[in-house]
Amino acid sequence: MKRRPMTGDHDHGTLVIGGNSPIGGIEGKTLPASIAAVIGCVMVCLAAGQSAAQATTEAAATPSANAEPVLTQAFVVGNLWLLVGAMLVFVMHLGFACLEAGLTRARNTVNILFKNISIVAIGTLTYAGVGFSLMYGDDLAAGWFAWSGFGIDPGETGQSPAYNDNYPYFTDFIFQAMFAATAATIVSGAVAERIKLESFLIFSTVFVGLVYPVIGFWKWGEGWLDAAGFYDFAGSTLVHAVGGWGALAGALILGPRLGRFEAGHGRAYHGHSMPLAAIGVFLLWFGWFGFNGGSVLSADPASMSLVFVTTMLGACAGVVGAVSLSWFLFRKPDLSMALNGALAGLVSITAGADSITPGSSIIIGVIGGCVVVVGILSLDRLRIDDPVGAIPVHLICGIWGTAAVGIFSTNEDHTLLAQLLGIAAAAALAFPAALAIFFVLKLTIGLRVSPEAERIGLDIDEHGMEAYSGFQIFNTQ
Amino acid sequence: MKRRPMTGDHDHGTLVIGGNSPIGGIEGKTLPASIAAVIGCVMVCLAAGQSAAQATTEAAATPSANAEPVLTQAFVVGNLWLLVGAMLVFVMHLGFACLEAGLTRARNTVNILFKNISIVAIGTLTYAGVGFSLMYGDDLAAGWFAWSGFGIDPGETGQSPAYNDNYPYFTDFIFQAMFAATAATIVSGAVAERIKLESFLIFSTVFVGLVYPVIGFWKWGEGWLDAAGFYDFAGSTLVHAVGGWGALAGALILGPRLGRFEAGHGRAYHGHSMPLAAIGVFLLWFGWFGFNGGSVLSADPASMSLVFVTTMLGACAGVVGAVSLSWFLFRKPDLSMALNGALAGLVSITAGADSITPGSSIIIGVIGGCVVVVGILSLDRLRIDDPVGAIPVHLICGIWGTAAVGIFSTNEDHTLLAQLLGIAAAAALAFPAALAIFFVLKLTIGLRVSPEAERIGLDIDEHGMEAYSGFQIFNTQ
Amino acid sequence: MKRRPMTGDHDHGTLVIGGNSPIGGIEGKTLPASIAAVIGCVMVCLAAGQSAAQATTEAAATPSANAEPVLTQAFVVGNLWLLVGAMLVFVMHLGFACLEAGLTRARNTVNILFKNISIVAIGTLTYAGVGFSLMYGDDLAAGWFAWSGFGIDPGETGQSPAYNDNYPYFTDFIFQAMFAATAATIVSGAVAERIKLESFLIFSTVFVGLVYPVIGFWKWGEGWLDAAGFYDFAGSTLVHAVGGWGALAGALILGPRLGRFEAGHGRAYHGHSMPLAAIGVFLLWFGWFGFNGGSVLSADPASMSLVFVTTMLGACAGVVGAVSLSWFLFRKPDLSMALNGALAGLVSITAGADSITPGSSIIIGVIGGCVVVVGILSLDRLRIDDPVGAIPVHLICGIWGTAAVGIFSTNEDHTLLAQLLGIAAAAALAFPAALAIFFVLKLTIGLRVSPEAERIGLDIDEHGMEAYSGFQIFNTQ
Amino acid sequence: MRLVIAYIRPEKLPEVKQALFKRDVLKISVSNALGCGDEPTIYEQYRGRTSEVDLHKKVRIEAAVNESFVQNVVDGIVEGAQTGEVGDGKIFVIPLEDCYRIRTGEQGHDAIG
Amino acid sequence: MRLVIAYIRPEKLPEVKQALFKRDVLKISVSNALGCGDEPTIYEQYRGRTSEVDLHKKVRIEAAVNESFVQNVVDGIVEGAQTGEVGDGKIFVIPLEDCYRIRTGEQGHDAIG
Amino acid sequence: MRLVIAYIRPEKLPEVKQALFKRDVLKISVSNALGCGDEPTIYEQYRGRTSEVDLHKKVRIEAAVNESFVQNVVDGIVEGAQTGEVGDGKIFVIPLEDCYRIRTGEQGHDAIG
Ligand SMILES: Nc1ncnc2c1ncn2[C@@H]1O[C@H](COP(=O)(O)OP(=O)(O)O)[C@@H](O)[C@H]1O
Ligand SMILES: Nc1ncnc2c1ncn2[C@@H]1O[C@H](COP(=O)(O)OP(=O)(O)O)[C@@H](O)[C@H]1O
Ligand SMILES: Nc1ncnc2c1ncn2[C@@H]1O[C@H](COP(=O)(O)OP(=O)(O)O)[C@@H](O)[C@H]1O
Repeated sequence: MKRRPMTGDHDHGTLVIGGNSPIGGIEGKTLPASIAAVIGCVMVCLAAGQSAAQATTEAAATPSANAEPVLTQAFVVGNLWLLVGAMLVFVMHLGFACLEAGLTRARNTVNILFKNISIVAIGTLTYAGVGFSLMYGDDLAAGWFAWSGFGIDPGETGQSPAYNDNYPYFTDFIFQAMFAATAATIVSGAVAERIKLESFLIFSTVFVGLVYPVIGFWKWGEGWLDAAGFYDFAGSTLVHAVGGWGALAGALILGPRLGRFEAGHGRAYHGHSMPLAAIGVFLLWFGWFGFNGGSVLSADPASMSLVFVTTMLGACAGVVGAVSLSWFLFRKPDLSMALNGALAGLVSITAGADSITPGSSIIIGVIGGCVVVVGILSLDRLRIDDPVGAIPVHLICGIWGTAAVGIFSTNEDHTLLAQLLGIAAAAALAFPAALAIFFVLKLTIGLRVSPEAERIGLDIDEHGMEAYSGFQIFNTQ
Repeated sequence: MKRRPMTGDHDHGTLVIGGNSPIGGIEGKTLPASIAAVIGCVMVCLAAGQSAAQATTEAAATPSANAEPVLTQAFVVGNLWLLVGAMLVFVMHLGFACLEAGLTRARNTVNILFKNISIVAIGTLTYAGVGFSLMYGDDLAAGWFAWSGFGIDPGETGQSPAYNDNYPYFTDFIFQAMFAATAATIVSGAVAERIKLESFLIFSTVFVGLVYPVIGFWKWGEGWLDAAGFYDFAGSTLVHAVGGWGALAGALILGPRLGRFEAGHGRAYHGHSMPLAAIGVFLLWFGWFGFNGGSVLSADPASMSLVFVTTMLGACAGVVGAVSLSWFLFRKPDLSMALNGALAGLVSITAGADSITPGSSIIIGVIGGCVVVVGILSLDRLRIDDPVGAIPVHLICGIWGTAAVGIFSTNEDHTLLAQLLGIAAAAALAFPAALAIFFVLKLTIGLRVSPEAERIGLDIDEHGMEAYSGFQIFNTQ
Repeated sequence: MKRRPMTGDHDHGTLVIGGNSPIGGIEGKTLPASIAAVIGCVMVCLAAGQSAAQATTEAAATPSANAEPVLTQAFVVGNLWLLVGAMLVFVMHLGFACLEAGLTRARNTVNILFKNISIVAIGTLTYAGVGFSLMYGDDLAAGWFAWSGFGIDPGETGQSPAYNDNYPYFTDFIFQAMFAATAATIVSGAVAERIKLESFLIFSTVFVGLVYPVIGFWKWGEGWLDAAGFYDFAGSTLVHAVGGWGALAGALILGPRLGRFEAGHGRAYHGHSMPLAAIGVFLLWFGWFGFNGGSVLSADPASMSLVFVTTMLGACAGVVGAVSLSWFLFRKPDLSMALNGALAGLVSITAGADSITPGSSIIIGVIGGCVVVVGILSLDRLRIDDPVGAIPVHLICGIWGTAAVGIFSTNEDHTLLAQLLGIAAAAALAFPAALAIFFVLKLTIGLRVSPEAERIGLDIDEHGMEAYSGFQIFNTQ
Repeated sequence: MRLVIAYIRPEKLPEVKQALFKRDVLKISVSNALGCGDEPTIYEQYRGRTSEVDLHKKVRIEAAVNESFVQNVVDGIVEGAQTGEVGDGKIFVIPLEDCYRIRTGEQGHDAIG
Repeated sequence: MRLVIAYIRPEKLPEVKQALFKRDVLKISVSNALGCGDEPTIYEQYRGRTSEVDLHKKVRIEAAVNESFVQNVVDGIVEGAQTGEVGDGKIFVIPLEDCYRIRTGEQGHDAIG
Repeated sequence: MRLVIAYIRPEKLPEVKQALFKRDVLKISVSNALGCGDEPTIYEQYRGRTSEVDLHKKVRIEAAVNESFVQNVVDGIVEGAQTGEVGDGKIFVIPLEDCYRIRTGEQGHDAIG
């Protein structure tokens, strides 16, 4: 099953340059200019003014003018479901924000929230500017690299069933764009409480804009990995492991939070709000129905319903696995493990949600839940500091879930070998690339805040603001 | 109108045993084993390994292989709506978690969150293992008891319109499964701040796995209550009152929280976070559109839209009723009453949401809102301690809503007598069963935490964790 | 494109009076009576009892009896999408509640939550009672005023495609009703922390019941503004600016919070919970997909997908604009500005979401984001105290977004002149009307709480309840 | 005059207040504190790591009284706060040199009550 | 040396700080407290139950000063915190035997400022 | 007997506790405070407005000890809390007249430890 089966002979590249398409389109230069504006804080109005002129000149035809040859059921219902799915994936960003904030200390909460809302904004704009083109553009190098020009443009037929039987061009874009920002958000959790805000924003922009879409193209854009028989239904590898590699790179280069592994055996820094963390996990779980369910890329009842069942059972089994193992190991039922277990189950099930049986989904989830507990303990022992468990959840379970397709899939075309190839390929680009970006940032504008800032908290230091004004909070950890 | 009109001649029982169905299916022994693992903390890996072998051998055909004879509009759109509805019901679990946490004291918050996420996981798995079969299986005893073997299995035609005009088998299952866990969550609120975690988890498993589905079968599985003309559209009785009876049983056997009714007139234990409680109620309200709307079991525009209107008006009227009465009685506008009022309206409207007029829905809601205020006051007088008002909201309003169908329904087939019969039948099984389970637990592993644990809070005592690390909180209540 | 293209010749007015319609309907007198009950705390049971009798007598036919001539795809899928959209708009109320609570001080949180849940209830009931009739009733005065009797009534054909190709009557109502309460909620933020609860509730009732629907009728009810060529896709003016005018009127008449502009340059009163505020904004953003997407009023894939893209890009650009400008001006990345920026982008894009290119949506959003920062600073300088930024976000960006349609629309029928006319017309009714209502309230029951109440907080003073019981909170601001 | 400071178990505050009121000690100030004493260490769990918590939640009471009332205050606190278990807390008595009522500017013995 | 302890209304803290700064009292410590005095009881409502709350929110100020400054501190606090209504609070003056500055280890009068 | 009160940086609490335990000072009480001293003002930003925050987060420690232990306590706190930067805090020593152990009713020197 292809991620994005294009049925129309949509010529992506040329139209953007031409710019005379009926449905607007973003001019090549407009968007990156806007993004540069964010990062450098410059010239927003200038860029806006300039392209305002361009935009009005090309505003000739009504958007939905000739987009209705015949609206098949698949097209109308598929489109509805994918847009609902896109919204659900959007909610996951709130989930991430809550989870990360909840599992870190109160004095860094504003910083985390700021990072999360910024990532959504920057990630989406960057993806519109270059990512979508890199991921689903024209194959320029034998399945290794794609490009169709800057910006998004549906062309003549993009908004009709000629583009795809199940959804129009813009739906395709928005669904993919919601996914893209996720990869950067995953990194956010692992580097929390010590990374410089600017450095993180730049990292995210580059990671979402360049690294994520290139790897995505290899498989979902029908590149070489797809040809090699690799299967990743909704992104255990392409989204979660890629983000996880970024998280690992960040955690390694930054080093642990001040005092985390000092004084012999080190200290646990307790998250400041378990309700916030729980809200985050429930919302992520909720959004995951769109993440996985939407990845059916149509409203086919049989597939959709199977995906819902495997996703739900996987998550439940993840909770059971993580709770059982951690209760057994620590003699206490640890809420943070239950929460991570749910996510572990979800990440694990993501690669094969449409091609395994419900029974297998339970097994995959339970193992995922156990894996995450072991992962958290191991990272601790290795003195890699990951405040929210992003690496065990997204990287390790992402790998496990991808491999599990090779073991449990009911589709004979899926082989463990191809799965391992995909895992390795993603690792081979994502990890070094993330390391490289972080390293360049470290050498230039610096990656880590001062120890002083870490002590008083990034909220006061970077934002001059407290998350809970007036509340008496012990700042001793 | 039947809850689950099966149009195909789907032979549920035999296929599971055979296990050679094209769409996997969970082996009978796999699932209960996993659940046992949770409860006893044992042998997860063992069970997983064993059934992994089984699962792979039977992984022959692709899930969506022969599931597409012709996709009618009713099937595709109905399926989409039911799956969206299932997600919405899922969100209700977050709503419950927030509401319960918000209305109790800060030192028991981790415990409540842990219970809520565990219930979702255990409830769903249990329902997959035995509940669905008990509730919608083959009638074995003249409408009193059903069974179709362990696990879920769509069989040959389950994923096609041959199963049902409006949705496939897995959609049916997931929608019902989301409902099931709700019944246990209702109990959670009433027994909060003093029940032992293990005891509660075991209670939930048994209650969701055995009690709830058997009663559900009587009506929605087309058992004897259905034949007797009882009507319960989306579960005022089958879900809410059943959960409410469990809540009452729990509150009675456990007794009130330490000091709650001491010192003459007793004390109010204020909930620790009104924003959390409000988030909970809004999310429950939001999810209720899926709970009631999804119970149309198709995407029929006339029914769906009526249900949305009655649900919304009922909830609004519930707020108005509860606010008016409590403002009048206490001379102060009480937020916790407004919140409970919304839920009261929703529970009250649930039984007849599709068969009353919008005007009636307002009346039912207003009365529901008043009932809940009186209910809370009465329980207080009776010295039954229900921290979040689960009994007034779910039990009393559940009964009121069910009875209201007999009064306000526009369908002549609905009679007050049949409604009262249904109410009594549910009570006759749910209440004694819940009492029995709690009693056995009390005699064996114990039901209530030690007074010491109650004083320092279950979070520290049972989980060794604080919900709001670092925050200065007065622990004097 | 008309907001509510009625294809059936639905005779709204007469049926209500007749009251013998098959699908119940609310009797004229029932509903306002209920609402009066809220406000005056009287006679709830009386009203309920009386109309219960009426309702049962007319309960003859089943709701969905003859409502199924033939269910076209547009009708079934359109209905589904609009109902989902309605739910999403419902979630926005939770978003508003969280945002307002988060950006104000902890001692007024209960009050804010109470206002928000009450508004939803009262607003919806009022809209059912009179609003819908005023907004989409029969034109009685050349496009200036409409009326079709009290209550809602689908009539004979309202629930069939004869009413509208894309949705039945009740769907139409519920979608519109969810919008209506929004206008009052916007006011809530600007008058927070100092307005009397009763006064606010009365204001909201009148504003949602009378002012909002009359202005709405002018355009969406196909009144004179519609005829004049004014375009407002989803309500930058009709919802947001109207609410914003109410907010401005309230803020002006009430004056600033105690001490806000005293002592020379005044003080900032920090919001008490940034996580709550962030949750609010993310939920508003989420709900906005229903607000804008649902306003397509069908499930047309081309339109829907364009609206999703422009809405998302507009919001993202709003964040970028507000962050860039505020970072540049204040040298610190201000989270509250990022949050307001997202809303600014969303409000700005709302008027033209279906008729601009994605490129334009970015420009509109960036400018909206900058506008909101300048707006907040300007209000501060003018000593108008708006605790949550409701005026810059909803009024100023609402105006900007409406005007932007005249500049960027791809539809030649949209002219800047007509847009300005619409902006002025809405202002000309909404602002004086809001001023008048507030003024009458000030003269009668009083508008502002006592300074003492403001000091100890409305939670204790008006509700006798704390939002965070037990938490140690400095009350010095 | 004396300033009496006491650390008690949080849940005993209502009883202590009652016991003091019974003895006509009507004015006290209360704050939140953490205490480290002989009580057994609590072990907190977080993501697989155990932390030892030796700071227990306490409530701190301050009451300024005339000499003649000191015994009353001490008795009241002991009555209300005693459980007999380790961790009941301490009472400290400190000399108080002067006292002012902010509302009136009164000073000394008159201001204390 | 003396240790001056004062309980004031929370909302008066900014004024008190200003009044103290005007008098060259630049070093103070502040904490959150609840006070029980003559103020009218607040009635809290929760789910139909009324609770009497006699603990009012206060702010506690501590300032260590040399003898000669005591009057300054008292005057500053009274100026900043007085409203004339019941509940304005109290000031307590306690003998201070010794004082150390942690940063330098300085002791006595030099360490206090 | 003496009551030693100290204000320290919050993040130094673990070190101070350790330093005190080393010196056999096992019983202390801790609370949260804000301090105003010589530390540079923090500027907070909120919606375009800058506020000057001169109250810094501190932790307040109270330890009642016999005379012979005072130096121990002071040394321990200084050892644990000193960074050499402005804002390290102060230690105040106050005469303690009497002391009671609530659990047993013991009084005086015996009750203190
Ligand atoms: N010497 C002291 N200095 C300051 N606080 C003390 C002192 N001794 C006891 N406390 C306070 O009293 C609380 C109870 O003391 P603890 O020794 O545990 O109880 P008990 O007196 O019953 O043996 C401690 O947690 C601490 O807050
Ligand atoms: N004797 C006392 N001991 C401790 N705190 C006191 C004492 N008297 C007053 N207070 C504090 O001062 C606050 C105000 O006291 P109150 O008697 O209400 O005001 P007023 O002095 O204006 O009559 C109280 O809430 C309490 O915190
Ligand atoms: N005279 C005093 N009275 C009360 N508290 C004081 C006094 N002097 C210092 N403090 C407390 O000690 C903290 C540190 O004091 P500061 O003067 O900034 O440091 P340093 O002693 O290093 O110069 C202050 O924030 C305050 O809490």
